[in-house]
Amino acid sequence: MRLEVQALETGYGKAQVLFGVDLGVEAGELVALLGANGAGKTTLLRALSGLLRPWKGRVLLDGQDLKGLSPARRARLGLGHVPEGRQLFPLMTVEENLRLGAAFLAPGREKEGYERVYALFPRLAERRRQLAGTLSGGEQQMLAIGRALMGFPRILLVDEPSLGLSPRLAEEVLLALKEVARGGVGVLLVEQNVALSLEVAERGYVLEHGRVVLEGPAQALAQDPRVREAYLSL
Amino acid sequence: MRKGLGLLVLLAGLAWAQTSLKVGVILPLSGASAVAGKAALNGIQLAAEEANAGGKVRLELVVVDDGTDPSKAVPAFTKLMTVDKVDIVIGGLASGVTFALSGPVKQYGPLFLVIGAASSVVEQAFEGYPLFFHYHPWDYHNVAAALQFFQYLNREQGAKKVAILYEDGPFGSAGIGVYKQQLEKLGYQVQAEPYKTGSGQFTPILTRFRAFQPDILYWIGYDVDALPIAAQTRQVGLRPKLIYGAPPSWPIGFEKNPLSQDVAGMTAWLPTLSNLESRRFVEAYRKKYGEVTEEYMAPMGYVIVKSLALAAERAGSPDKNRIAEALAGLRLNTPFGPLSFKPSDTGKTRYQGFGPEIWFQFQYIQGTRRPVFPKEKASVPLRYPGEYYLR
Amino acid sequence: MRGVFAFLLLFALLPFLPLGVWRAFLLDVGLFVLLFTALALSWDLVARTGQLSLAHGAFFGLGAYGTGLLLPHVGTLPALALGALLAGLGALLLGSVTLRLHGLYFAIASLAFSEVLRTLALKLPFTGGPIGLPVPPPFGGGLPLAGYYLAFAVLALAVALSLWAEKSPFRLAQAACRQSEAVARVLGVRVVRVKLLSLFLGSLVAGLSGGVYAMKALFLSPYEAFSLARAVEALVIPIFGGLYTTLGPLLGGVVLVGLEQALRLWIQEGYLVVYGALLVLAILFLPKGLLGLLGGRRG
Amino acid sequence: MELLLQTFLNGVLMAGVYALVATGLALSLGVVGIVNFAHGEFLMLGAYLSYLLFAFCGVDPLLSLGLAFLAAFLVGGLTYRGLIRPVLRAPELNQMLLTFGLSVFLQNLALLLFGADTRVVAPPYQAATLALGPFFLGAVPLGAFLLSLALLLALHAFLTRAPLGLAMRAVAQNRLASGLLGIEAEGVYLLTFGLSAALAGVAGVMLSVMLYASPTVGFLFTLKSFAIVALAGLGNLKGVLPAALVLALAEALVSTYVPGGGGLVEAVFFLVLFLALVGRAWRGA
Repeated sequence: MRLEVQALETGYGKAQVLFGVDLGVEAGELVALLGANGAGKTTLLRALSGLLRPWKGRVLLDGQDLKGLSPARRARLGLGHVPEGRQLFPLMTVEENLRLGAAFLAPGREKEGYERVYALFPRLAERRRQLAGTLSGGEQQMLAIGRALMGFPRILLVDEPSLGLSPRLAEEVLLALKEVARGGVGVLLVEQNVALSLEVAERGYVLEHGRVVLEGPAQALAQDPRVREAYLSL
Repeated sequence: MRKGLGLLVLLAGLAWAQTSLKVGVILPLSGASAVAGKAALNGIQLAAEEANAGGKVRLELVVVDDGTDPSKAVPAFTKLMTVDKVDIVIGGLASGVTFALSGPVKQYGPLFLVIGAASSVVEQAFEGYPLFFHYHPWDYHNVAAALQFFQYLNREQGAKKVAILYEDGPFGSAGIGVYKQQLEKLGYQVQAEPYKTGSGQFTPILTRFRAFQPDILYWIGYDVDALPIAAQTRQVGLRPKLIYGAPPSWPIGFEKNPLSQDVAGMTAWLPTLSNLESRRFVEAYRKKYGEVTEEYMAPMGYVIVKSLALAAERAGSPDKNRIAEALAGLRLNTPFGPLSFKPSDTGKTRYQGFGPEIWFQFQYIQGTRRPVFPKEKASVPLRYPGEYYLR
Repeated sequence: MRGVFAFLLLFALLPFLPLGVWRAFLLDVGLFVLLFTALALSWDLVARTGQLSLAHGAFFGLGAYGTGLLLPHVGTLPALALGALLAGLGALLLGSVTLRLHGLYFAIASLAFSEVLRTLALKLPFTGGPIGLPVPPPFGGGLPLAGYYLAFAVLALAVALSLWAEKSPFRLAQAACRQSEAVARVLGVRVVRVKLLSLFLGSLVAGLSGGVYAMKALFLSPYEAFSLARAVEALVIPIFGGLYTTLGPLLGGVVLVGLEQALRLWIQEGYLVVYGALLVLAILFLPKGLLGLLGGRRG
Repeated sequence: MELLLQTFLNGVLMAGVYALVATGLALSLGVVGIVNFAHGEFLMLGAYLSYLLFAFCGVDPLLSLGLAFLAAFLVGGLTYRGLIRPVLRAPELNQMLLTFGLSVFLQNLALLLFGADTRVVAPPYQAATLALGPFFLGAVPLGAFLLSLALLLALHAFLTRAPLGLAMRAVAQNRLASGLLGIEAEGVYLLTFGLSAALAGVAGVMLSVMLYASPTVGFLFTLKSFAIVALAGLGNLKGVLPAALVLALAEALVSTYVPGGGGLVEAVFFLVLFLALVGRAWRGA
C-alpha cells in the first residue's frame, strides 16, 4: 500500500496554501510532517482525505487517482484520517464511537477491532459506556485514533494528536502510533512536538509556505541544522 | 324582402323584450368557507343557465373569489363595481367578509343579494341600506328553529338535560348565551362547554359530562368534529339519548359510517326532500354536474338567481331599483318552500327572505338522512332514544 | 435608494394616475399592498438582528384591536397611535423575557405568544369575543382616500425606520447581533438592547398597519386579526424580495401581494397551488430573492 | 380521583400520536438541519391514502399503515432529492420559505384534487371501547398509542443498534467526522428525511380513523410538533416523548378541570411552551 502525492496545489477561496507538494507514505512506516503554524500541514491532510478539493496535482492510493472521490469513498479505500480537534461524536458512548469506526469500513471485523484498540488503549476499555464528550483530553485523543483504527485503514493520517496533552500522555499516544505502523499501516503524522515525532518516525518532510523544503530519514532531519534551529530551538 | 323585414322586426322585438343583466358573484372559492362557496356557485350557474335558456332574460355572471378574507374580498368587490360595472351582486357567504363589504356596498350602492351571513351583527352593518336582500335566515331564526325541536323533545319525549359542546369561534359561540337561557326557560338543565374545532379531543370534556348524564348531547361546530364526537362519546361511556349536531355541512361519507346511525341534525335542505321544486332542482343539478350535492348552499344560490331572473323579467328593465321593487313583491316556490320578502324581525333591514320555517331536523338512519321534525316535513318518526351502541 | 423613492412616489401618486376603470380596484389592492409591505418591512427590521419573529401577526392584531376599540372614543389618529403603542407594549413584554432565546426557540416562543394573545382576544369581555368587533371607517368615513393615505403613511414610516437603520451605525449593531452575539458583545454592542429596540420599532409599524387594516376591513375577529397566516406573510415577503434591505421587502410586497390578487382573480380555482410553486421555485432559483434578480447590492 | 385518573389516561393516549409526529419533525431538524413546515402535509398524505383505499377499495386502515409508511417515505425521499438537497447550504430562512411554499402547494393541491370537504373512514372497530373497571379506553386511541410507542421503540433500537441508525446520529452530531468514517451524509440525509415523512404518514392513517382527512388536517399537528420539539430541545429525540406527555396532559387536565377549558386547550399548550422557553432563556443566560 502506498500513498503518493504529486505536485498538489490547493487553498481556501482565493488564498492558495499549497504550492506543489510531492510526498509519499509506504505501508508500515511512520512519516512525520513538520512545519510551522500555517505552513499548510492540516490543509494537506484535508486535501488527501477529500475534505478539500485540490486545484492541481494528484493524490494516488496504490496507483489509483482519488480525484473526485468523496471522503467517505476514500475512507472505504483504506485511507483513515484522525482530524484536527478529534471530531468525536460527543453524545455517543465510547463504544458507539468505535462501532461507527467499523460500521461502514470494516463491518465484519468489529470484534477484532475492539480487541486491537483496547489492547492499544486499555483506558478506553474501562470507559466504554461513558459519553465521549465527558472524556478527558488524552482519552478523547485515544478514542479518535482508536475510532480511525476500527476501520482497519492501510494509510492513516493523524493531525496533531498531542495537542493539549501532557508530555507523558503525548508520548504514550505517539508510541501507540508507532505500534500501529509496526502493524503494517502507513502513518502520516502531523505533529508540533518535532523532537518527539522525529524520535518515533522513520522519515520526515518539512513543509514551509506550502512547499516541501526538506525531506529524509528522521535521524538525518533531527541532525539538520535548519531543523534544529527552526523547530528544536537548539 | 317584406318577409325579411318582418323577421328583422320580430328579432328586434325579441331583443327588446329580453332583459340583459350583468351580475357580479362574490363567493369564497378558497379559504375556510370554500366548500359552501363552491356549492353556492354551482347552484348559481345552474340557475343562470336555465334562465338564459328560457330566453326572457339574459344573465351574464362575473365571478370573483373573496378568499374568505376581507383583504381579498374588498378589492375583488371593488373590481366588480368599477371594472365590470355590475349593478347587482350576489354573495356574502361568510359573516366576517360580508361585514367588511358593508363599506364598499354602501359606497357603490348595488342591489346586494345575500346568500349567507347569518350573524345578526351583519344585519346591524346593513341597517338602513335600501337594496339589501337577505335570503338566508338570521342566527336568531336558527335558534328559534332548534328551540322548537327542543321543546318537542322536552314535552313529548321527556328529555331533561342537555350537554352542549360548542366550538369557540364565531359560528359556535355567537348564540350560545341565548341558547342556554332559552333552553333553561323550556325547563332543561344545561351544561355547556367550548372546544377548539378540528382538535379532535373531546374525551376530557365528554368524560366530565358523564357525571351530568345528559339526555341530549348537542354539538355546535364544524364537519371535522362530527366523527370524533360520535366515536368518543361511545369511548368515554357517555350514553345520551340523542346526539344532535348543527354544523354548516357534514363530512363526506359520514352516512356510510355506522357511527352516524341516529345522529340528528338541523338543515334547510336535503336532496331527498319530496317537494316538487327540490326534486326539479336535484334532477337539473345531476344532469349538469353528474352528481348530487348535499350542501344547502347549492339550492340557496339557485333560488337567488331564479328569483332575480323572475324579478328582472317582471321589471322588464335592467335597472336595479326596478328589479329590487319587483323582487320585493315576488312570491316564489323554492326547494326550501315558499319565498317572499318581508322586514326582518328586528326591523333593521327591509327585505328578509327565509325565516325559521325552512329549518327542519333530520336523523341519519341506515345510511341516509331522513327528515324527522317538524311533523309536516318528517318522512319517518324520530328515533328517540337513539341506538348509539354497535352490537 | 433611488428604487425605494421611486416606489414611494409611485404609491403617493397612484390615486392621480390615469388608471381608467381599474383605478378603484388598484387603489384597494394598493392599500393592502402598502399595509402588508409595511408589515413585512417591520419584520425585516427585527430579522436584521437575527431574530425570527412569528409574533408579527400578534402585533398586527394588537394594533387592530387597540385601534378598533378606541376609535369610537378618541378619534382616528389618537386611536391609531394608541393601538400601535399597545402593540409596542406587547413587543416589550415579549422581548424582555424571550430575546435571550435564539433561532427557532425565539420563533416558537413568539408563535406561542401570539396564540395566547389570540385566546385572550377571544375570551376578554370587551373585545367582542368570537363574534367579532365592528370598526368604523377612518375620520367618520367622509374622506374617500383617507384609508389609502393612512396606509401610505404607515409604509412611509416603515421605510424611514428601515432606511435609518440601514444608514446609521445602528445597522452595524444589528448586523453584529445577527452574525455573532459574542463578537457583538466584544465590540461593545448591547445585544439585548439592540434587539429589544428593533422589536419595539417593528411592532409599532406592525401595530399601525393592523390599525389601518381594521378601519378598512370594518370588522375584526380574533381568528383573522391574530392569524398565523399574517405572521407568515410578513416573513415570506422579505425572503422573497430580498432580506435585510429596504428595497427587498418593497419589491417582494408589491410582487407577492399583487400577484396573489391577480392569480386569484384570473386563475380562481387552485391559484394557491401556483402561488406555493412560485415560492418554491423562487428559493431554488433566486436564493437572494428578487433583489438578486436585479443584481442589486448585497445587504 | 377516578376522574383524575381517566383524565390522565386520556392525556397519555393522545401523547403517543403527538410524539410520533413530533419525532419525525425532530429527525429532519436534528439530522438534516431542516425546519420543515411541510411536515404536516406528509401526515395529510397518509390520511388521504387511508381514506382513498378505504372508500374505493375497501382496504382496512390497519393495512394502509404499511402502505402509508412506504408512500410517505418515497415522497419524503423525493422531496429531499428535488427540493431540500439544493438548499442544504442556503440560509435557514430560505429553507423555511421553501418548506412553507411546499406546504402551501401540497395543501392546495389536495384542495384541488379532493375539495375542502372533510372525509372519514369507517372501520368496524372505530368506536370499540374497553372498560377497565370504572375507566374507559377507546380501542382506536389505545391502538394508536401502542403502535406509536412501538414505532418509537423500534426507532430507538434502530438508532442505537443498526449501523445506519448509528450513522444517522453520527451525521447529526458531526458531519465531517462521519464522512471520514465512510458514511455518505447524502444517503443518510435521504434516509432520514424519508423516515421523518414516513412517521408522519403512519400518524396520518391513525388520524384518518380518529379524526378525519382534509387538506388542512396536518396544519395543527405541524404547529404542535414544533411546540413539542422546542420543549424537548431542538434535536433531542429522547426528550420528545416526555415533552409530548407534558403538553398532552396539560391539555387534558385543563379541558377537564377548568370551566370552559375546552376552548383554552391550545392556549394552555402554548402557554406551557412559552413559559418553558422563557425558563430556558433565563437558565441559559
